[in-house]
Amino acid sequence: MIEVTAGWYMSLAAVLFSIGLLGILVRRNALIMFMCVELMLNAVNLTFVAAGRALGSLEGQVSVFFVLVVAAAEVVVGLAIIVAIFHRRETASVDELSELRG
Amino acid sequence: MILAQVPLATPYVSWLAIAPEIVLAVGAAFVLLVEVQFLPPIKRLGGLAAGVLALAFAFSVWQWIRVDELLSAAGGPDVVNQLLPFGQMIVLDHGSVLARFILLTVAGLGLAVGWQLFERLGRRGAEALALVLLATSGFTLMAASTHLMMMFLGLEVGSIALYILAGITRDGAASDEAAIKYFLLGSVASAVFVYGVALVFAATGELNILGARAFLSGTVITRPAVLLIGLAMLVVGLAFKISAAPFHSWAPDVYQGAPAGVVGFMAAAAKIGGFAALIRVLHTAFPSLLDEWAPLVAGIAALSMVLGGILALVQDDVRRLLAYSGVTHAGFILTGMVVGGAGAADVWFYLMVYAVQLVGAFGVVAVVAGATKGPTPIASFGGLGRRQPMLALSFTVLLLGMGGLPLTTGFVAKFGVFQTAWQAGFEWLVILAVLASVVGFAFYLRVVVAMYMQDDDPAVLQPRRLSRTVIAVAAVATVVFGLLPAPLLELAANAIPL
Amino acid sequence: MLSWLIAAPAAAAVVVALLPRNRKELYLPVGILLSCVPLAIAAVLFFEFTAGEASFQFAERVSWYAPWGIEWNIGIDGISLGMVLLTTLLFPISLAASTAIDHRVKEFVVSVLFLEAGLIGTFLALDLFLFFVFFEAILVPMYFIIGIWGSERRIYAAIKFFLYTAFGSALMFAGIIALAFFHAGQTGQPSFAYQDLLALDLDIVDERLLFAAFGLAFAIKVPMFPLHTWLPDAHVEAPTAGSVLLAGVMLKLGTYGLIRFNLGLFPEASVDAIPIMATLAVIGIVYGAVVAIVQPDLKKLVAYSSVSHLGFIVLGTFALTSAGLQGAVIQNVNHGLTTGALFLLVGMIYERRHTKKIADFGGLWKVMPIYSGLFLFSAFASIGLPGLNGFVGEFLILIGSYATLPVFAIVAASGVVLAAIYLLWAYERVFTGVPDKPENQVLTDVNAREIAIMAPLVALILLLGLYPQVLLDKTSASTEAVLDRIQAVTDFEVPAPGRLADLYVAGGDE
Amino acid sequence: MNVEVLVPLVIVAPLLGAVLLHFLGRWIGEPLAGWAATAAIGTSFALGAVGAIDFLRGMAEHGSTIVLWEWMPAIGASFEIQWDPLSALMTLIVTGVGTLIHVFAIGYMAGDERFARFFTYLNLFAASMLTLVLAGNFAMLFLGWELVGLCSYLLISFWYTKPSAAAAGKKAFIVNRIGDFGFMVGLMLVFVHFGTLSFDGVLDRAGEVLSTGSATAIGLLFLVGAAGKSAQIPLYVWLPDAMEGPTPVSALIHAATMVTAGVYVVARSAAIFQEAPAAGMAVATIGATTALWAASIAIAQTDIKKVLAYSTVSQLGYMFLAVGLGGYVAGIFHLMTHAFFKALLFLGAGSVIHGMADEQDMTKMGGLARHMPVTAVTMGVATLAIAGFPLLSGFWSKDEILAVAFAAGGFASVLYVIGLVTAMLTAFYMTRLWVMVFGGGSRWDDGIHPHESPRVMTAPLVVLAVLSVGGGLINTPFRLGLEHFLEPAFEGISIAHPPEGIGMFLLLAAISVGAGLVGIAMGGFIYSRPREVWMRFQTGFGRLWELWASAYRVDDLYGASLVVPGRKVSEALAFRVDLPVIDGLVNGVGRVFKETGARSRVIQTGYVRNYGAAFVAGLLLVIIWLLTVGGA
Amino acid sequence: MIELVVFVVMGGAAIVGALAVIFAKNPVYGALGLLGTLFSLGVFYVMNLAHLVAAVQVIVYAGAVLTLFLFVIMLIGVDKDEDTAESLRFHRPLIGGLAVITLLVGGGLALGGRFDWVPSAAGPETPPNGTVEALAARLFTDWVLAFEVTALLLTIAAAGAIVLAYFRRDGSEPVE
Repeated sequence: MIEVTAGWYMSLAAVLFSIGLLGILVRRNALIMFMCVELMLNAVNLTFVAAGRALGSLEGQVSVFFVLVVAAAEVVVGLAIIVAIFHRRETASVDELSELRG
Repeated sequence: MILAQVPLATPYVSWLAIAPEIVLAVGAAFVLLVEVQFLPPIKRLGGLAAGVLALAFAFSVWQWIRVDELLSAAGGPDVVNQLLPFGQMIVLDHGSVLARFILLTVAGLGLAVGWQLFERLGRRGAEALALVLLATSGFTLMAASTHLMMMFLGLEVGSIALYILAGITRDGAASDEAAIKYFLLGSVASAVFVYGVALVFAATGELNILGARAFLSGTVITRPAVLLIGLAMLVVGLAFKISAAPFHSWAPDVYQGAPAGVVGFMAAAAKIGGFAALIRVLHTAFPSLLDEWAPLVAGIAALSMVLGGILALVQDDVRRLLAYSGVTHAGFILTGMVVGGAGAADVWFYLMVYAVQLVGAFGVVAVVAGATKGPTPIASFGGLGRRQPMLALSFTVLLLGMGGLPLTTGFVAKFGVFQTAWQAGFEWLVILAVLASVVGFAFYLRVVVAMYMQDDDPAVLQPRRLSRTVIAVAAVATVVFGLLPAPLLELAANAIPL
Repeated sequence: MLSWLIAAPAAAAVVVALLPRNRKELYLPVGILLSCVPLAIAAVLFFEFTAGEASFQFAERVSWYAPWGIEWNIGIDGISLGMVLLTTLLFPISLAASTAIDHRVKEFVVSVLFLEAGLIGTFLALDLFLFFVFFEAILVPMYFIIGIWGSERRIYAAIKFFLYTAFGSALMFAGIIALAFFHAGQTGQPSFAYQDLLALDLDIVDERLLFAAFGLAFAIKVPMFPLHTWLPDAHVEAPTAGSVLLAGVMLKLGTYGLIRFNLGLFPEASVDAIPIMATLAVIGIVYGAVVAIVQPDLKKLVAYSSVSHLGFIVLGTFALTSAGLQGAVIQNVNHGLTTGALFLLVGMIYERRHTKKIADFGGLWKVMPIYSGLFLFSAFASIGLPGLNGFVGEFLILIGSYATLPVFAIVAASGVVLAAIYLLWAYERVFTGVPDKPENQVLTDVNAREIAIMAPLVALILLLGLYPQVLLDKTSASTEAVLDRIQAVTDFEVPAPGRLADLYVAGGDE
Repeated sequence: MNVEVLVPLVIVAPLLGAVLLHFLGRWIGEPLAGWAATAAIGTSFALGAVGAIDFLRGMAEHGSTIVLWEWMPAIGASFEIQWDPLSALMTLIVTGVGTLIHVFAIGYMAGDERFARFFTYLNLFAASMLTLVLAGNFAMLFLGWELVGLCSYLLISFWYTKPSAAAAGKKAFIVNRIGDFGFMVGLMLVFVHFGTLSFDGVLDRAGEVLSTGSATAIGLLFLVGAAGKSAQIPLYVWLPDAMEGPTPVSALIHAATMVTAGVYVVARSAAIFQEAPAAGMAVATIGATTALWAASIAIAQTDIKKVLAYSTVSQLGYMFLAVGLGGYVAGIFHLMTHAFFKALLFLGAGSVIHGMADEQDMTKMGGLARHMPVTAVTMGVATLAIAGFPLLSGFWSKDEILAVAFAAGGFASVLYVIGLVTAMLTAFYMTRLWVMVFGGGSRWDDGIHPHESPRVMTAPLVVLAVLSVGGGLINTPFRLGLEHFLEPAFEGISIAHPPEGIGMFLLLAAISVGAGLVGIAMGGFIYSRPREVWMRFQTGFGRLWELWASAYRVDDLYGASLVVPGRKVSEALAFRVDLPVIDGLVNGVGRVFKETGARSRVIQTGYVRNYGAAFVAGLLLVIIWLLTVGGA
Repeated sequence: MIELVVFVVMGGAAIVGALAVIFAKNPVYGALGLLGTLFSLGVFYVMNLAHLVAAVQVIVYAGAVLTLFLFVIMLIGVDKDEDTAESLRFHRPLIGGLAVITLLVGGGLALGGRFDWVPSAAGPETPPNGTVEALAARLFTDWVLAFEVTALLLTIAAAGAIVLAYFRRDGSEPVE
């Protein structure tokens, strides 16, 4: 009988986090990059919940709430920025925003 | 029924401990509402914001006095509660109050030197003002927090406000680019930070910094991989905020693209918040792992000084130059952290000094940017010594201060962190750092050369008296406290974390 | 009193800065006048100074920031006395020689006066932290003096000057920090006070490293071969006052530092370093002179001659003999006077002809007899003609060095020959013959102001040449103290000056 | 008057004269400035004479040391004056001859626009030379030594608008400096052995302190210095060029006084040389070689002053020969008589040049005796004196030197023979000179009207002629006046003497007189004939004569072997090493930084995902560090 | 046993969804992939007794956030394939290398048994039940300050959205 311990969930979270991080590196659509950030935050949430269960602590679940709020706030601002940029340039590819460099 | 079953232990509420933040938040809301309701001229709102900052500062002074009282008191549970109110989420100690002093000062100076921008923003100026106030409150909370989630929230409050400020003018490609880059990379860094929080939580069962410290000092962790990865992520997330190499790549682009009027504030506030948090994380939570993280911090410091210095050498835009110089400064300040808690005083002094210089310097940049309609190549500072002698002199003092020339605060600050690091046995880092300071002179002098030794740029500058005065004050402070640093040093010496 | 000596020029700078914008004509005269105040203070100091006492006099010591152990710790002894006098003297002179500065006069005067405050501070500072503060701070005014009021390649020269010297001092800074912590390690209290650090007991490896750190800073400042290349650039581009102060005073920081700090604090390492330092010094002497011979530019020629002359000082310092060290100390002053005089003279002709190229001149003696005479006088002082000051220092150094560094002293003596070659050849090309270029025929001889500028230098060159005792009398106790310490701490034997010499000196006194 | 007040005034008088004339010369004007200068040095002579009376009386035998003030006590150097018979004698020669030359110069320099300045320099020279001879320690001696060099420089290039004069002055100083280099190193050795530079401290103890090796080293180094100042091989090349200066200068500095300083130094350092026979022999050898070498050059010169210049070099060689062999009295004796007749010769030459409107080429002279009788007669006397004509001053002094060499035996015998040959050559070229200038028919161009010089110039000639005739009588084998006079100065020194006995004296005298007479006869015989005859005589020597005439091309040799390569080295160092290599390295460091920066810029690509990659890379590094090196 | 099956199935779904996010050329597919992942995580929350969190996850994330995303995708019309040609020369190998290193580090640690996700000694064996009451009790006592701070966040977000994305209808900027 294999018990699914918190470690399993946290390993999964780690994988998801890594995928999200990798996504930032490979994509150039601002929206999708942003989704990757959401993916990473969700991985964090899973970690919190799983760890909280193993530790017998509610703090993990409480933390998830705040991460959620932060994610929501980020979404609002991030999408506003993307919309504002699209308003002027008709693109969501951040590759086209690479004037500043060096 | 349930309430009866679970007697709620009301946390200790200390209004004084969060009075500055309350003032800032209420003030911000007030600014927004007044703007909507009365459409006052932006100048009024600016006055209002200044008043808010002043009031918050006054509360901070009160806090400082109170902390002195509490620390000298006999002790007991009440004192602990007052020092660690709100379920020990935040702390009222010298470090946090000092951070408030600095952040509030920086915000005030930032508003003054960038005032032209707020006027230019028109109706949106109110939002910008509110955001500055809110960002300030976020970073002060971050500095005061003794709880990792609280720290994360403060970080986000501050950072998100800054993302918005970076894109607030909407007047061109550069601003857009700065905003989106700052936002995307900043979000990633935040996610990394909070993942670190989660991992530390998993490894220690504690979100509270003091709790984690207690746990770590009492427990031998046999397989600390999770803890170490968590620590790494915390450090990296904060290293991003303070723009230490190799997590600095956003800084030059954002500094260059964001509206000149707020860059000084942005840069300084993020650095102060980041370092305050770093002190809490490294010095308060993980002193037991000093041997592990000290070389790491030293390595980041070294890379920051070298890479920042070398890249700053070849910049043509003053804002990018200052951004890369900011990377080197992150390195210098980190140098002071390798010793552990005792180095905090030197770090605080450095932050104090550097923040004021940075804001003052960007004030000058803002003046020039106002005349050039945006870009600030070094050549646009040509002949500033003739065109605006006082401004140029102030800028020179500030730049040399950042370079760490003796007789300025910059030197005292550098000396402080260097001697600390030397004491900690990081001689190699100090030697690298002194050499990096010389490289620093090399790029700061390029601007000085332009101002005094090269042909005039044709643009006509119209610095406001306010910003001129504030910049001059920053320069004077740089010299005066460079000669008589004792008061500030003593102030900073209090700020060694609990 | 010493604090006032530092404060006076700084205050003067502030006063000049506050002069109204519409009274441009006042800047320079007021600056000159006010710069005489430190001179007066220094003069009083000189006469009040007790000869034969090795300790620091007029010392002041106030804590600056106690937790770090930094102090406002100043004092004067025989080694710094001459340098302070020279500094205060050269400043009014170089200001008076700056009438050709035609733009941003106020800034110029202010820079110069701040430079003076910094230089005096450097010579007086006994706290190493304070010393470093002054040592670095003076770079800025000098940087501006070269960079704003210099000639064509001024920016290049100014930046090179600043960075090169700042680079040198960077490691010294690390060394200073290290010293303070060695002190903390041994006594529990960090201290930067020279007096305290003398008592340190350093591990030989540490001591060598520290010697290297300090030595590099000073070697660049001196400048010693092969670290000298900033000097010709800086000199050539700097305005007259800049060159005078650079050569006259700033370079002396290097030699002064070597004596005060390297010999004083790291005696054992100093003894170990003798071969290296002496070799570089001697190479500098010969190399500087040889390179000077073919320089096409008068200022460059004088600049390379400085490399050569300062090599003598370093040689004398590391000979570790009574005569050598005395020679080094007094040669510090002498070189300031003679090279200062030469730069002033080059400046005068540059103001008239707007060229410093030797090839552009010829036959000036005919049209400018007094000027030519002054130049010849200064040149011979530089060549080391006995009876003039340059001889006293070099002769003491050479004679003194032979006891411990015979081969080096012999090679160094050839520098004396080379000095005659480059200066007299230049003199021949510039002054003798018939003035065949029309621009040279209409040159006017020196005016009263210029004579007044040169007069004190000429007088001192003669005085120190004929009666150096006026200074040596007050310096010898301090130099002896340095040697005594080295003798006490290391197994180096400072050669006795000879019993007979003592006898005869004593006899001479009666 | 007290000696301690009197003697310092000997120096002060001309010094005051120089200072006075420097500032007021123009105002005083001509010829008063000249007379003032003459008065100054005349006073000096008088004071010196008064001060020397004690020595003549045989009182105050040991002399006295007068300390004026301290100079460099660390090396035992004060301003102190040594007043003993040797310095007294030198003082009298310098001031005596000097006074005469001053007088002469008043006439010679008449009309020069820098008349007063000339006398300033002359007075300054006198003061310097007196400092040299009166110095009480080596440092002060070196002071005078260098100051006379300075004056020499100033006076040679007195007519500085003439490039050759300026170059000659420079050359003189630099060549002298090369000698000084040796002298200075010698002084270093002295100091390191004695701990002082004072004569008292050094010379009294030379015997006990110095080993033979050290003494030899010091002696040889002093020889280098002396060879520079006294124009000996290989450093004599400056002296012929120095003739660019006004003729009174040549007479005073480059014949009578300054160039003898080397001889004086060797004599003064007798105590050291006594410990180092090898060094003494080196001095003698150099002297004898120089004597012959210079004489051979002199015979082929046509410039009247060049002949005299090489003659001076040659005669100085004699003095070196003497002092090198320990014949200090002989050397000093010859120094004195040489001062008389060589000053006379130069002044006479000056008179001729003056009368010939600045013509110096002897081939364009001839038959001047008619026009310039006083000059002709006085120069004739001097010529006979230098040729060693019996009973004239040169006869006594030169014979004594040759006799000393003969008596020394061994290798010195070779030197004796060389001296003898030189004596013959001397007689030959001097006669040649006199005959070419004053004898035969005139060869000068039309438009030149030779005339006798004014009284002010001829009077010194007459006085010197008298001295040249009678000056030798103070030290004859029959009455060793000078030797007795000088003895106190050479206490403890064994002075070399001629062989004892009147017979020996007569024999040696006969030999040398014979040599002289042969020379005189040859010179007179050949050069009184028409020009073609002596031209044929000269061409008979072929290339050799050309070699002599070109002074063995030593200047060219030095130029090609030292000056040109030296300059090449200097240029190479300055433009190929200093700028590109050393400075290039410095700038290279800066460039490396900038270059690195410029290349590093590409990592800041401007692409967010790229920045993200850097971030992740950093994160991984941090993690790996903590997991491996730093932590678990 | 059931937990294992659920873990494997939903875990697989979560990973597939995540991969869809980063590899789907069309943003809409990406958003749907994210939806899948979020939903899977909701299931895990339930299994970990985080009931309230699971509910919020579905309501807030899947309901609000993702809808907003899709809305913006549609609004700005980027619902088309992205150009995937790489313009940076060294970028692909770089991220490839980073991915490999990440795998190596993670795999190495896992195989080496060096992961100890939570200290085994810590915590009671009774997992906390994330009911509304339990969470509320925490939120409004010790966490109350944090809770209040979220107000700041939301204020900022609101103000930011207005400032950044509000454009006058006539297209003219209020300032410039």
